[in-house]
Amino acid sequence: MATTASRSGARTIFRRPDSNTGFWGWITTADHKKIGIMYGYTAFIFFILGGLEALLLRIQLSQPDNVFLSASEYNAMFTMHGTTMIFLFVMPVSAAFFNYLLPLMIGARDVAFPRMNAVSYWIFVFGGIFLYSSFVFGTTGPPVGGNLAETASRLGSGPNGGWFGYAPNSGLRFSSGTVMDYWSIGLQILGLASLISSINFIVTVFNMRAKGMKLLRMPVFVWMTTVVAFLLLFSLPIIAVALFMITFDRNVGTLFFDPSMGGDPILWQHFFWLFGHPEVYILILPAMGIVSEVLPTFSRKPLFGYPAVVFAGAAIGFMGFGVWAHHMFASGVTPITQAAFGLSTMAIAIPTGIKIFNWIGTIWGGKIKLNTPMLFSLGFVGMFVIGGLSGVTHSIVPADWQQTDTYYIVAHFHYVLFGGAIFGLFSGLYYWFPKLTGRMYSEALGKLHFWVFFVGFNLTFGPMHWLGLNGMVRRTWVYAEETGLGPWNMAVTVGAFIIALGVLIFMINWTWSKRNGPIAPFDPWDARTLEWTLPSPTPEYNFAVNPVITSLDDFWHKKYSEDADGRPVRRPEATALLAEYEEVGLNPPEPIHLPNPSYYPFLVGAGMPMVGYGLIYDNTAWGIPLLLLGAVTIVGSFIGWGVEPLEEPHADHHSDEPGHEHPGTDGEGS
Amino acid sequence: MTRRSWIGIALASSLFTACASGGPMDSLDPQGPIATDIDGLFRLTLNIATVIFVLVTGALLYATIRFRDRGDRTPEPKQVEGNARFEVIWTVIPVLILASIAVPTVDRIFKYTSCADDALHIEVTGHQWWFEYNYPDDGFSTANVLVIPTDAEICLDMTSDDVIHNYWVPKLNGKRYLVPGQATVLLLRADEPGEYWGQCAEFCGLSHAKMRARVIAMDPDDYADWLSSQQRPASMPADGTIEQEGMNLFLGGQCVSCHNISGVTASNPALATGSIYGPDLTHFSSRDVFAGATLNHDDPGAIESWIDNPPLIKPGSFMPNIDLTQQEIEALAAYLRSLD
Amino acid sequence: MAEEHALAHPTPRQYAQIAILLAFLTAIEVSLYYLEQSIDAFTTSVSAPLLILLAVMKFVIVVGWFMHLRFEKSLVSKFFTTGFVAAIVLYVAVLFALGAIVLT
Amino acid sequence: MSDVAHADGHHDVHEGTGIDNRKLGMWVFLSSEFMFFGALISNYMLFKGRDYSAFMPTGQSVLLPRGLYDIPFTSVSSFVLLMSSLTMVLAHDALVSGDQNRTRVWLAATGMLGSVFIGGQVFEFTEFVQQGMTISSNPAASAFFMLTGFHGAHVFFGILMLLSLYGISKRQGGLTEVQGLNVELVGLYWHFVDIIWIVIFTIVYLIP
Ligand code: HEA
Ligand code: HEA
Ligand code: HEC
Ligand code: CUA
Ligand SMILES: [Cu+2]
Repeated sequence: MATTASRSGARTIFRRPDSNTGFWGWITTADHKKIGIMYGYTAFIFFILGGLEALLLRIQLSQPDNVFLSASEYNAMFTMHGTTMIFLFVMPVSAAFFNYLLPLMIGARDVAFPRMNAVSYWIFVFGGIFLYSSFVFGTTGPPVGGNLAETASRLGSGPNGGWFGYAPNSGLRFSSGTVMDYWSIGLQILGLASLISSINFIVTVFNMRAKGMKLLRMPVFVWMTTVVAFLLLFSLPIIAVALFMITFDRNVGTLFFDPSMGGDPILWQHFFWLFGHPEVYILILPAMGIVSEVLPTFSRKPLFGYPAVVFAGAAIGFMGFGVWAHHMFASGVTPITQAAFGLSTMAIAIPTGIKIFNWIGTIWGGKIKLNTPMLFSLGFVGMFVIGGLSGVTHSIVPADWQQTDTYYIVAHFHYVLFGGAIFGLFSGLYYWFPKLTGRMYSEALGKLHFWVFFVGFNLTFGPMHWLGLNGMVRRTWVYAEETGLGPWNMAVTVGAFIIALGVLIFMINWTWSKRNGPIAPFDPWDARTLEWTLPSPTPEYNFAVNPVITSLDDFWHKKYSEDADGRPVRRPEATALLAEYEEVGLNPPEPIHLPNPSYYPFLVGAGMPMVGYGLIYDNTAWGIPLLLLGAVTIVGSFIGWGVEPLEEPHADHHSDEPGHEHPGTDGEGS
Repeated sequence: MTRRSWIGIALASSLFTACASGGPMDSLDPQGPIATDIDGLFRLTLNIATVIFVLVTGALLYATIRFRDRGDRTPEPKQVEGNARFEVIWTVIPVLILASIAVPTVDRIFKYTSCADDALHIEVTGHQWWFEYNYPDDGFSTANVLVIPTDAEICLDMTSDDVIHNYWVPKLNGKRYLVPGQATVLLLRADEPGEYWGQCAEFCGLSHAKMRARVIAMDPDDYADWLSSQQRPASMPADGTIEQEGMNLFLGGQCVSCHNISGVTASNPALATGSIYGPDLTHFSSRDVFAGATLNHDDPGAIESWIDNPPLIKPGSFMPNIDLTQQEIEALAAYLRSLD
Repeated sequence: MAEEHALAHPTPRQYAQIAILLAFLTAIEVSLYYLEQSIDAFTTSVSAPLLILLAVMKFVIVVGWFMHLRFEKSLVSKFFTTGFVAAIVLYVAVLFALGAIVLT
Repeated sequence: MSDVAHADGHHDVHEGTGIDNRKLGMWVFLSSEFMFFGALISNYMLFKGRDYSAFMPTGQSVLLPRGLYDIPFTSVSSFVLLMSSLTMVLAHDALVSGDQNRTRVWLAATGMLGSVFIGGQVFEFTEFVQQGMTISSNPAASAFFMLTGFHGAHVFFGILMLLSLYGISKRQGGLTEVQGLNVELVGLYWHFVDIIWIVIFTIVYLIP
């Protein structure tokens, strides 16, 4: 169906790929939905990897003085577990949601820069592969002057400095192999991908909204996307500089973090956390956006206090830049700094509380359907509160002197990251599954998944509070039997395997339902936002006719009016309206021009690892040539792309006609 | 809320604090005034947090159950879009709660980040992966086991020789980094004589897990005895004993390039140049644990297996495997045991 | 393009005048530097604020006229100033926390 | 820029800002560049004030960037960069008034001035290295080279973009309207790099 409507452009001398067919179709696509789906699957693969790493960690810790993993293996596992979960799972899976949903929710046919979007994705993929290739090519060793009893196995040859890579431990003297180069350059590449998409999303939100969609009529998910994009925009440059500094320290001979030459290792911590704390809100806000969509839908009520929720989200983002030093309370920063950051950290509880209370206000008095997405969203609220409150206990600075670097912290951030972000994201995966696949998932398996997750999650991370307060220190591959921590650690390990079972249930549900689930109607949840006016799965052109919006939750108000009591009454014309949406949605009245596929984004991404390897191996014969090859690939692709029009020629001539064109996308340049 | 439910909440929060495990690293079982004070602050916060948690999840569960969709029996809900009064209430109440815990927090920060004038100063240097202690007033150096008098404020002047470490003795105080090239301080104070466990808490490379510590608090009298015992030079083995053989091996081999034994080794060259060096062994066997407080002196064969292959016990260790013969190991171990 | 904004863009001649002004400001900056170097009474604490003031003036002129920010929609200047102000505030805070800036 | 034409637009399909996507994107990007250069500048600010004599091998003195500056030289190259902003804005102005030839001339002039600036920087760097201050001398030197180096890299990319615009214009005999926007975008970028230098020149060079 998409072909008839979208591919009307004439061929040019360039033989351009056609995104509708097979393998190359995926490689070359510039369709935000396909890119979103690829983001999702890629991120999920990394989730499995990060999860397997976690399981190895847990097996090692299941009893005191265990010998399942060696020290180097354990260090690589927790570093890559944290790095993977954050940079290769939660961020990209959030990007998957942004990509797929943002244009649909604001009534656009694509993002502002469709090919830039593909570039982001391919840079991310190649960045991830590059990072993981450390397990194949990377080398580790003892610190200079130290000794190993045996050389590290392949499993132990991943980056091993912790996800925050504290200097000077991550410097050349104390991490003499190449693995920390893989880490710093890999993260640099991944950051570039996120920076590009953040610009893309900001411009999309500001320029591509459907007629009538004023800023305060945007769905909360879109708002949270916007806040996240700004957080990325302002925090990524900081980590970029910090990573450059560590890379140069390691490879060029700068001295920023080398205390033996007057460098300052605490500077790294400031720069890292100046990025790292906004980063944790980058991880949670998308999930908060999802929850803000799911709760109203399944309560059949509008979001309570929409402006307050939006404002609180923005406030969280804003304040998130002012609390970074709470990760450094034990570092010996001055008491004034400690007090200031303790107070600012506490203050973040206020806007977060506003969100929590408004969510409860939303379900209060509703008509609550406990479908799988709703269960996950409710689980989110409950579990996030636990994690948030333990966060507040960290902000009590003297108490944090006891807590920091223990499993009490590990408990905190898994409650907010797993109980928060992951529960929210799974809620979204179930919620939009019908829109994505055109079929319904199995509700029974979905609920089973939730309960297995819920039990496993609390068994895994609940006891960690206790372990931490009892003296279990983070990032230790063994602990002494006398500490008496063995039994609880065993419980945690069992919990982790229960979580794994939950993940398996999810995978079964997903793959089975995608093929065999009942066909989904296009508005299965009687939902409120624009994407549900589209056929399932969404056609390539999204909107057959550009929508016009007149209110917040426009779709809902088209279906329902209110009686004198303020209770919704289905409009008599609603059924006909839905039928019309379906009819029009599948048969666009006029041809629609869409961005054409292109090889160049893929090539840009492919050039990145070449540059990375070139930098790491610049002392070998092939290092510099490879680096140059990579640079030429990237620059060449951009030039090729600059010459290749976004859409087939003549497309821009339609731009004056109503219902056709994205202003500004027509000539997307370099 | 009734009085009884308040008690219930207090009990619930105590569930995980009150029944302290009694483990040696239990931060919920403070043994000194500083740790106790911090613990009180933590428990206060925890109780408040528990109340908030019970209220919030209570409301969540109540709403979920009460307003469940029961088919046609449940009417369509009123479309409430918000309520300004509620917004104000649930903004202001958290502000007040937070303000009330902010005050003691700030107070304690300033109280515990600088040392009193009359504090006893001990220098701590972090090494991958052991702690070195210097008693500047008494002119000796020891490792792994920190000995302090009870009822006195101890001021640890800390720095690191290589990467960032983090000194933590949960029962006496929270943590503080040891930063290369910078100075930090940590206060310790113990009420009762006893042995307290510690551990380096910041990831510091391969053997971070095996960078542990002990603090032994002594009555002031015992402490004075201990001080004078540490100031003597090392005991000399009698002629012809296996200990003397060990001493000769020590002096003739590589050991002496990294370790100091006062009265036996000449001044340690490595110490002067600041290159890698190991713990001072003058009174080695007066310390019940060694090798980053991971090995116990009393365990048979512990010393032997350490000098046989240190990197096997502590991956990455700066003390190499010197390929000693069994005989040499035994002689060295015997000598080390005699260093009381 | 011209209908984007009410204010008219400068003419090439005016651009040249702006550039001369910028060059002039730079000349003052450099002379301030030499004054500071050669006259004892003229300390850093006197010259530094002046130099910063001059830099801000040049900055504003280039952004406002050469980058046409004056003529742009206010949203753009909001983005741009946010970035600028955020950078200054945050990095001053970092320097403060690192002890490189001391309040006296 | 059809979207702009319908700014009053009852039949415009978007609730946008009325600013072209690419232009908005460039502004957004530039606002994030402040964070990038801010980090580099504060890095230099941190390290320039410290004393490194304790870390020097005995007998050697510390070579700091501020001890080696050649202020007249740097003033001239700052002036050159400042004037390149003028030529850049003239290029854009020429394009708006439809004079393709003059556009090319000014584009080329801008690129040339930029190259002179970079040449000056290369000269300055080699001079410093010859006097003994390398990137590994002390953290202040590292920070100096990193800051000015990244600024130089930005100028370099700007020159690349100017050159490709020049090349396209030369080949086609002029720039189309869509490509014309690119002149404006490169201009924004170029001026931005210039204002960053204004800050660097003052904070790094002139204030001791
Ligand atoms: C999704 C990610 C996420 C989120 C949302 C948060 C949210 C918060 N975090 Fe967390 N944090 C992490 C991820 C996250 N964190 C990670 C990954 C680390 C470890 C990094 C590492 O070292 O590896 C960390 C570490 C960390 C530390 C450092 C600990 C240490 O290492 O010593 C601190 C210290 O203050 C902290 C505090 C907080 C606070 C106060 C919040 C607040 O935003 C929470 C606010 C929420 C609530 C408070 C609950 C709801 C509110 C109410 C019901 C209102 C009423 C409440 C009150 C009046 C209190 N976090
Ligand atoms: C979003 C982030 C996220 C998520 C989801 C998780 C998930 C998990 N984490 Fe997390 N963790 C971090 C972020 C996260 N973590 C971070 C940032 C750190 C700090 C790192 C550092 O210190 O540097 C950390 C550290 C950390 C530690 C501390 C390590 C240490 O300090 O020594 C531990 C220990 O138990 C742990 C455990 C777990 C477990 C058991 C899970 C589980 O929930 C995982 C569940 C998933 C699975 C089990 C995968 C399912 C797999 C299958 C079903 C297999 C099937 C396969 C096929 C069919 C092919 N994590
Ligand atoms: C290259 C330096 C080096 C050499 C040579 C060396 N050591 Fe060590 N030694 C160390 C270091 C470093 C440690 C601390 C290791 C740790 O705890 O992680 C140490 C620790 C020890 C300890 C434990 C001390 C304590 O209190 O924890 C003993 C005992 C010891 N060494 C004995 C020896 C003997 C005997 C020899 C010679 C056969 C020797 N060392 C050779 C560097 C060295
Ligand atoms: Cu030292 Cu961990
Ligand atoms: Cu944080």
